[in-house]
Amino acid sequence: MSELNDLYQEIILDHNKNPRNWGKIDLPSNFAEGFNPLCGDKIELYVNYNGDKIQDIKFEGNGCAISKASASVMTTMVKGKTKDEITKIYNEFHQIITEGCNHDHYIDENLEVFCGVKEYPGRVKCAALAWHTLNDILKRIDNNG
Amino acid sequence: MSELNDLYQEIILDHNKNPRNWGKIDLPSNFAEGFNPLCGDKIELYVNYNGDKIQDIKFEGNGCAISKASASVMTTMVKGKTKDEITKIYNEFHQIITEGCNHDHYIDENLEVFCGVKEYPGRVKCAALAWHTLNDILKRIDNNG
Amino acid sequence: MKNDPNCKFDVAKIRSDFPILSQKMNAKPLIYLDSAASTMKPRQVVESISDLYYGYYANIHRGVYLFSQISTEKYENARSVVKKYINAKYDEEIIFTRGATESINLIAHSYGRPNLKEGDEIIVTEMEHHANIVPWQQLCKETGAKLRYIPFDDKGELILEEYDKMVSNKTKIVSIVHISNSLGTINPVKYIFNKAKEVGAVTLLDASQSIQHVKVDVQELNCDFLAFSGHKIYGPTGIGILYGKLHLLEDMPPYQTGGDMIKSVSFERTLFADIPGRFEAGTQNIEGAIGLGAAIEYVSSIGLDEIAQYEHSLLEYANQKIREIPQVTIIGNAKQKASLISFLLEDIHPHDVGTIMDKLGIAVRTGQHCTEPTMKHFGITATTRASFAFYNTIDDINVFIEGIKQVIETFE
Amino acid sequence: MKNDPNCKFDVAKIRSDFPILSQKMNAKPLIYLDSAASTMKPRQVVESISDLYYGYYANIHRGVYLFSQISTEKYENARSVVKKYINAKYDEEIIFTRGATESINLIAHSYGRPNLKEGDEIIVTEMEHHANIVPWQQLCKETGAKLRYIPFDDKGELILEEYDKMVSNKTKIVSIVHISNSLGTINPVKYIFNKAKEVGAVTLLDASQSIQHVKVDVQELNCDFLAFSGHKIYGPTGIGILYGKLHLLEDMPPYQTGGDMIKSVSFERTLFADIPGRFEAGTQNIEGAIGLGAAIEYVSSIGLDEIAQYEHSLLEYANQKIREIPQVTIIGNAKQKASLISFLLEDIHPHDVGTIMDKLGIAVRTGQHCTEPTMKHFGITATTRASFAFYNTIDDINVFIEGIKQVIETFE
Ligand SMILES: Cc1ncc(COP(=O)(O)O)c(C=O)c1O
Ligand SMILES: Cc1ncc(COP(=O)(O)O)c(C=O)c1O
Repeated sequence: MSELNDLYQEIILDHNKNPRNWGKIDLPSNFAEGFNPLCGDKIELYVNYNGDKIQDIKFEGNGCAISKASASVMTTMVKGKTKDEITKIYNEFHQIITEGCNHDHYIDENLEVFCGVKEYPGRVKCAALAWHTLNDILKRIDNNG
Repeated sequence: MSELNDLYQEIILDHNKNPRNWGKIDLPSNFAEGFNPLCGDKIELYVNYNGDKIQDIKFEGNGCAISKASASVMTTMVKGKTKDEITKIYNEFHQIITEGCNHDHYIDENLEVFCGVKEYPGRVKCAALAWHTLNDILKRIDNNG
Repeated sequence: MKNDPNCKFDVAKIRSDFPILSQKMNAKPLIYLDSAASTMKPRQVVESISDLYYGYYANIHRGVYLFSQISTEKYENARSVVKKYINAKYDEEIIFTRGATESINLIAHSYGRPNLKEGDEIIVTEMEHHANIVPWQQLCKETGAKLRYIPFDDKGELILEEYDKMVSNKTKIVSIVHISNSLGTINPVKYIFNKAKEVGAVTLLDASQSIQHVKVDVQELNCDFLAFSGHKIYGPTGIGILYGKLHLLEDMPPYQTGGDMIKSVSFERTLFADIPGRFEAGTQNIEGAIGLGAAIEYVSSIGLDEIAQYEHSLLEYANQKIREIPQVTIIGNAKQKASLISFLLEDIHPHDVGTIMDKLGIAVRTGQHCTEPTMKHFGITATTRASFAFYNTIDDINVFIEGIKQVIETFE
Repeated sequence: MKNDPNCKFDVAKIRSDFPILSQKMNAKPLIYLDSAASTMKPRQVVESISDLYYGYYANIHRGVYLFSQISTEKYENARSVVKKYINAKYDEEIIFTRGATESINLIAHSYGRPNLKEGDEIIVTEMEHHANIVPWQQLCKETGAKLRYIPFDDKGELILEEYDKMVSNKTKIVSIVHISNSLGTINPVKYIFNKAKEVGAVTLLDASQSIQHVKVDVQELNCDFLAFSGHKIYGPTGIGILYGKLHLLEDMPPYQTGGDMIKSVSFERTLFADIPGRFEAGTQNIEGAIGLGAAIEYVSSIGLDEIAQYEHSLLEYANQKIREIPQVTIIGNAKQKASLISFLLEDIHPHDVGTIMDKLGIAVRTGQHCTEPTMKHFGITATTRASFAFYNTIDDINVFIEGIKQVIETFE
């Protein structure tokens, strides 16, 4: 099964089985739902934003290993970060899943597991779902502040 | 142009140029209109039926040489005939235009010019228009008597 | 013929008619188990299209020249082929549409809108494809009629007692799927339609998943209307069939309007043509109709009984093998079932199953299969579905079973 | 290249892409002069279909496996090809339909029904194809809006002063044919649409007869909507295009409903998908879209300017030759004219002309060309129409002219 290792790596399987930051936040400062009608993936994203940073973030949802692992990895990476820092990470992530990894450039090791997604056009949207949902929240924060 | 002689014979061209029984009957006993939406051919058929025979018949219309000649030939053949006699002619005509001519059988010489129609599926309806219109009239006569 | 459990059916010969089955996918021999979504096309169908375009093509119906007449004849001949295949009474009862979806939309528009009113009821089942739900929901919105659903049990069989209670003189349309595309259930159409006829309702059969597998006789089944798509019966995409009883079609207003479906047009008014022309506005899908005719002739040349028997043997073999895998839960266990298996693999998401299968060269469908309400019944959002056609082999199933095992291994 | 009056255009090479042009009809070399009814298909288009079915076919949009993804990509790529060809802004503005007729029906249904009311006016021309009349008549019946016709003069040119008087703030839709299929007139779209925009009307261009001959730029022409059929631009039958401006399409309700155009379905309600999916219900005509994409790429590879110039030279030659025959009356003598000639031969009925031509291997169209009101303007019921495409030659025209002479001889 070596061909599959590029996508279904231990780390993805681990995040899928034991998603980090899984659950709800009571009274979150921000909440958004993401839905991918093509494959039925769903995510509920809970955020506590203190006007500067994401203090806490949790998610629940229903989806494939890729979308779940992506959400799990995302929460671990954005917790405690400012909007600008998050945007930078998102841009890197977006480039990786759409264009793949160019190993001349430095790649955040947390994101390396998504280098294989590009080879699966049907799964790009799964990987992006959590991030798009977070973007919705960040946009709303922008508009209100 | 020998290939075309089978359809565009002198006699058809003559009937087309000089249609017999062309015109209207004032106060006809019966009248019907025929229309072929596919090619736009139209015929108005005027009949005086005396309870036994078609005493007089005239037509006007707009159509191709085949439909005009067929109407013209028809009027010359049915004038003075009873319904039964007409039905017999119609059956022969119908067989000729759909199945062609079998020269083992006797064919009414007036109908011989239509032996080639079968080879032109697009023109069968043109040849049949006048006859179908006459049939409409005969059916109505039936129903009323 | 080692592939054939009955040693009768020449699957190797059939496969040679389908060049695509010798292709590789992801560098593995293609194992195509998605025929319920769309079937592959035999050479005979593809060649009917190239013969048309290289040999005698012209626009149909109004040309006086030979090519137009030949094209018209071939197009109309396809109508006769369909008529014979479903045992309709008249050629005019066969309308060419874009597919099953359009056929049902056409009926909802041209039969439903003029004939339904507030208080009337339409009955479908809980296992319909969206194509047999949404057009009726729209119609109900417009007319005030009510849409009711025959429920099914956990095996995926319709609960007929509920239907018996539901059907009444309010029932105006009963529209059901013959074979469920997500469960495989073969529904008792005859029973359901006979009941419908007792209360004078009009019946519609969604034959999208049955027309390619079992004999569908519209007269015997008491169908007033029937819908299916060409692309699921080995024919081209973009073509489908609406069958309707003559007296019903004759009274229905047109659906789309334009050229070729009118008797005359003036600035003031328009006279519409007789059937079937009235429902075939504009230039038709000539290649689609001819390709569908070729597809049905191909299926007929193999024989529906032989097909049904062979496909059933594939299903039995697959069932037996897949049940040996403890992690598998089969969704849809009706006694009368067509040759497809929908299943879950514990908590492994179907899309992951599909992706891993894909890398192994195996094409299966994953998702809700356009039957969201059916999924909801089981409290799930998706299944993996393997569907078998007469060009599949026992070897295909063996590879598929190995694939499932590899998926499980990957996630262990 | 003796066939080419400009000695630039390699018509022999082009003809070699169209195997059907080497066929015989009634034992005579085929002279195909009916491209305005439907065009022949180049090898590139037919092969794009066999490549699909032999190489990578699968149902699109919801498959996780490779073949489904490739099919989806090719289908969506065809959308981009169309977008680029008509210079639309976004891929989502391109909707695949069954043909021009369906495109216009869709607009009448999904834009017209919700937006028009009694007292509103729709303007078309007196030279429309039935496809751009009957759907509006139906819409007017339903909404109480009024349909108005821009008249034309005896040369077949629109009388713009009448249009200027007609257009007002009651005008809600202006839908006109770019090039008349029975007269050949090229209409001054820009002028007409600019006026329409001044009163805030929505504009629709029927590009069925222009898209294959001249550059059609939806932004430059101020088109809100545009419709054409694949089979007239060297593509397959059963596929067509509706272009609509993004903000208009986004606000429009769906036309047909079913699978693949919804976000979610429950027993109670349905959420519809975004554009373009909202307007593409059910399994799409995958081969049609891919074939149309291949056709447009073929046309683009020759170059629209080159095509327009060459076809114009054919028209000029044919015009010159046919005018030498005293029995000929040309119907449609606009200054701006596309490469077709509608004509009468004294009192010889067009169907007789067509039948005799047929026996000579010449395919011309006879009848009212789905433009009954246009025919009425001239007090006639039919014409004979010869239409020229870039695969026609000067020799074709010579044979055609000889054909006319033989018809006249036959009737002398
Ligand atoms: C000007 C014009 N509009 C509309 C149409 C209708 O196209 P279709 O029949 O392909 O839908 C045609 C073709 O006949 C046409 O020439
Ligand atoms: C049971 C059933 N009904 C209707 C349809 C709709 O068919 P199409 O998408 O070809 O219009 C399908 C196919 O997906 C189906 O399986």
